Amino acid sequence: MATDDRNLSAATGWAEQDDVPEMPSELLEINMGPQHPATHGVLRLLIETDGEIVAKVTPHIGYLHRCAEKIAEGLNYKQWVVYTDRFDYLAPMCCNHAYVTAVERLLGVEMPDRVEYLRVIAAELSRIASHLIAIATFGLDMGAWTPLLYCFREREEILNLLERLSGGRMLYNYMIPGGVRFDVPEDGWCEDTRTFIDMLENKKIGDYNTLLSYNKIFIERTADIGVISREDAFAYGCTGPVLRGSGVQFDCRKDDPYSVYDQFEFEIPYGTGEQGTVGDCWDRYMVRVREVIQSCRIVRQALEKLPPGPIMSDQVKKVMRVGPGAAYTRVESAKGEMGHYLIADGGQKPFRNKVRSPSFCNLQILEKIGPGMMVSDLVATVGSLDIVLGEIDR
Amino acid sequence: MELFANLLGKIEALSSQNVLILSSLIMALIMALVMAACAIVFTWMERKVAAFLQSRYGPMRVGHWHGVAQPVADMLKILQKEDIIPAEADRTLFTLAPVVIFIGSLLAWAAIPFAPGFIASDLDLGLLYIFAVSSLAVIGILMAGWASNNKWSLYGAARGAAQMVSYEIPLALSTVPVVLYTASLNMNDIVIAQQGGVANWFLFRDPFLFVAFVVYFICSIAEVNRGPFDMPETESELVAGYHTEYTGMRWAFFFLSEYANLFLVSCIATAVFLGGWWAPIPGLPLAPALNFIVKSVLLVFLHMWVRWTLPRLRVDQLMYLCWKVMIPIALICVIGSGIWLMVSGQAS
Amino acid sequence: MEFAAICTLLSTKLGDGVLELHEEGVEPWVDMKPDQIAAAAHLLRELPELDFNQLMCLSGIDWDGLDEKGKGKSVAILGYSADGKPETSDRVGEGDLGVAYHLYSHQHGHKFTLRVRVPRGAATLPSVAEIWPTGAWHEREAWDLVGIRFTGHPDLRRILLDDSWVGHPLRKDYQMPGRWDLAPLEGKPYSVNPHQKPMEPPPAGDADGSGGEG
Amino acid sequence: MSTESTTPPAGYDPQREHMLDFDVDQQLQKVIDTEDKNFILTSLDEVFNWARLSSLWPVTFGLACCAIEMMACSATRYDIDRFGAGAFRASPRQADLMIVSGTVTAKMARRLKLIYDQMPEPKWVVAMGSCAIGGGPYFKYGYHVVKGVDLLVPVDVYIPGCPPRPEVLLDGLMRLQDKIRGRKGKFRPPKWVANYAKKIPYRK
Repeated sequence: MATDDRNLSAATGWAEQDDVPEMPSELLEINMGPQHPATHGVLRLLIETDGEIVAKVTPHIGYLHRCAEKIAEGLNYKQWVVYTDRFDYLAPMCCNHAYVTAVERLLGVEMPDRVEYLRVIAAELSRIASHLIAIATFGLDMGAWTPLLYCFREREEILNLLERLSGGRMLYNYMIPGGVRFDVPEDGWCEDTRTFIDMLENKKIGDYNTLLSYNKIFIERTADIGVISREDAFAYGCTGPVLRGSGVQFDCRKDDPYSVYDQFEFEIPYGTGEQGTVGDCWDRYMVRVREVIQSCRIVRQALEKLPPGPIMSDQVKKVMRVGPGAAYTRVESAKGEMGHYLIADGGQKPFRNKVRSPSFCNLQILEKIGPGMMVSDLVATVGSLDIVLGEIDR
Repeated sequence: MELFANLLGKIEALSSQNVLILSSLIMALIMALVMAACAIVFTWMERKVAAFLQSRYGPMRVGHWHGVAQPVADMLKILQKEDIIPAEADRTLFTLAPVVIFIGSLLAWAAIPFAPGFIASDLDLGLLYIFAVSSLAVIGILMAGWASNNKWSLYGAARGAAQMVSYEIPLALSTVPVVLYTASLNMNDIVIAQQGGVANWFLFRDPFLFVAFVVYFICSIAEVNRGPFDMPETESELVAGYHTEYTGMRWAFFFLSEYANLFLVSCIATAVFLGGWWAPIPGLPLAPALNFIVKSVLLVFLHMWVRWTLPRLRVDQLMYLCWKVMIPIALICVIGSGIWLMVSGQAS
Repeated sequence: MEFAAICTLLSTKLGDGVLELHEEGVEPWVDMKPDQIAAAAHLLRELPELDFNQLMCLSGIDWDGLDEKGKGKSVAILGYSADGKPETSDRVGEGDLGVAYHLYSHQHGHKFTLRVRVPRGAATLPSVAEIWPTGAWHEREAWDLVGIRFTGHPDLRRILLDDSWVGHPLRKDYQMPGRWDLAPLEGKPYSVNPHQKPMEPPPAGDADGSGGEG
Repeated sequence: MSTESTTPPAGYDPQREHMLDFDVDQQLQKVIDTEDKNFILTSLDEVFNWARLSSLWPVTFGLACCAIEMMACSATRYDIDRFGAGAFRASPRQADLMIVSGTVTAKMARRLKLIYDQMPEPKWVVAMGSCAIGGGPYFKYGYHVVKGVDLLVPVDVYIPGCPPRPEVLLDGLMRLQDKIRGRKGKFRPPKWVANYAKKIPYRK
């Protein structure tokens, strides 16, 4: 009995012939994860398959639920910065930026220019690091090992730079409400950053493109796969490279500017269906590669314009009392729109802090686009969504 | 085997039957050793090649110089790991599968001519025999995947069986042009026909043969299940494919036969296309066996280079490549080579 | 469209559904009646001059301990002190629960914030997952962590915690499992919490079972 | 009599022995003494221990932030493969070492124990990062966080840090190698491990 439209025997027309006996078949249920190489952490996908075709996919999350929102209610505003790092641990600076922007908006204070510039530089470097990992692990999902190692090599350089800036190697808690913790080190940090940015933009990106992006097999595997239409992307709340991959030119840095992003020149790369359909895996991947270049541009401009001044605002007191008030503040993190709905009750601790994490919404679309693709394509699609379980489960 | 038979034949105390048995035993021992050596040398080589392609070092500490003792340590460790048979597994098939795969790749070595006279069994149907015996691996993979009672293993087995059965065809077809030239399936004859330098290697005899070699190389990657055609394992999709549930020594058998097969297909390519034991320039004072092994190891290196560079194909693209690209090209090579043979007047 | 204009449009269409406008503070918002939220959501999504095609965020909130002016004492999280006694708090678990909807229109580039308050005993709201599919997981999270039921939700299960978890952790009167005497393995409870109150019975409005725990 | 095998492993502190419950009972001591006299078996043990410590294959098991550092450790700059521990196996059946890299939650605990059970003996566990050691920053108010992976599986080496730098992970690997090098006899877990294992509720 053909259980599904996508049943292969039905598709080939065998089922319609009278002399072929009806073959009993049922869908095979498989657990992908929580420990599986392709799920980027502890995601569990319950998939029902008909041979190689996926009939249904149900993501199960929560294996990394670290109770961050409850912990927020027990810590004061500065203490909680530490935990924002650990949401999207691939781009911690962007998460810091989202949180401090939310708090400062409720406080109603303006930061000195130097603070904002330093934050932008740090966040953009972090975004590059995150996108490098996205490129690397997507290549790994496709079975290409070597780009992974190359991307990690370049990421180490960024971690070095950020370590010199903030003292931490991977998780920094560099930005706090009211400023940043450290100024730029005076040992030629700016020059080193510029050198690295030039090297990345002029040489390394080209290497990745040769090795992976325009590889024939890679294109075969990713073009026309996992297509997310514009309407679906809006309806499922997709943001960031996933939304832009679907051909929507939307970026919080341009369309809802925060910090000092309105002072830089950069473009928003978006999917054009260069190798297949608009919104396929290749488009989402390529948006990330191109965003690395744009981030390089922003860092370069910010380094040029970096104004002198204090790195802490004098309007923010040491013991911070915020509110009362409530606001939803969003910034463009590496994975998409990261929002903090912060309810302050006038005390030292947040009353409620709901974190809208981009991966949480981006992953949801898998249920919609998953059915009908092959198991290998499912792996490709999960890879191209570039999820981080730390911010999905929080 | 002839070599040992001749040597042993000089001992007068042995009857001719004893000579046969003894020399067969010696040869079998050598082949088993070659297989073990394959696994040991090539695991080290694989890790080093991968490391250098990825701008790192690979094993460095174990055995002092560039981790030369690494594979020895790996093997010793695997030897004494706990042997687990899953409770729900089919015990008979589960234990039998690695042996079947191992025997399949061991048998095929019998017809590989390493040097003049150094061939375990000088079969008249040597080439055919090798292809026939090496397809035993498919049965082993199917057994392993089914017996493990693991869905990922089953996927790996189904994919692997489909892939290997399909790629046997272009693999065998791509050697047919060579058989047209030699009019023999005997491996010794094929090598002897290539005497006298690079120009006489079948690789460069005519353009169709060159294409046939490329087809052979691509199909051989698929035949030994290595990237970009590593469908039965596909680490990022199927965890570890058909051998997900295997531990310790049983798993080591898979491991062993994977590398033995890798060397086997390279040896066949060397014997059939690359002039076997003949030196590239006639008269070069190199031992024949050395020539043979150096050529094969270079091909193995090529396999590794491809594996660590390219992304993996999807399973349906893999089948497309086989049935709609490789088989037609191989067929064209057969016909083209035949015509070339007639036109150039080399037909015997 | 400006916030005030959207409000006017909504109140003309919905009548008394719009309870209160709050234009003070950083972010203006509108308080809605719980039973009108489905109609309001439809309007906001479908009116061409509004066209809110993205639900940015949906947050479940426990308003326990916050007074009318939005001031409150800092929250004491109910854990255990060093000697194993449960912490006490001034929270009595009487405040309302609530949901905040944050909307954005890619077409027009405007934002809107809706808030709903529901009594703690009967925390049930109509689901907006039909209108904005992204709401489905947000609503599951609100049910999981705050304990608000959504009627008409396609699949209202716990999302982050395990199905057998007891209690809703983001409620202010939730008592933490103090320490892990046993690891949560098969057959063992997930949270070892001797002071856990028994779970509240399902509210009367949920008799049809459409918003069950799953 | 080998001098190598009687030296305690690095990091062994006799002052702390009573805390670690490390004392070997009389019977076990007798067995070990007789084994020490057996030159061949002892040498064989040393060879096998050398093999085990030289080829510690970790299972691909990333939980949270620390997993990225674990990947960085296997990548170009740090290259854990130099010490023979670079062959990450996706299937726990073929691995020797579980690096618990990140926060263990209540929902994950059962799966983690299952993966540990699937690994063949001899096997080792490294608790990487403060979350795996004892809940880390999520200790207080972390209702869903297991306060230390040693509540679930016996841990051999603890690596502090949040997350630990790759250098520290490499150092932890070497401490584990020291530990394996100092082990004697056939595979027999130390008494404290056996006692510990009894206390852990086992899956039916």
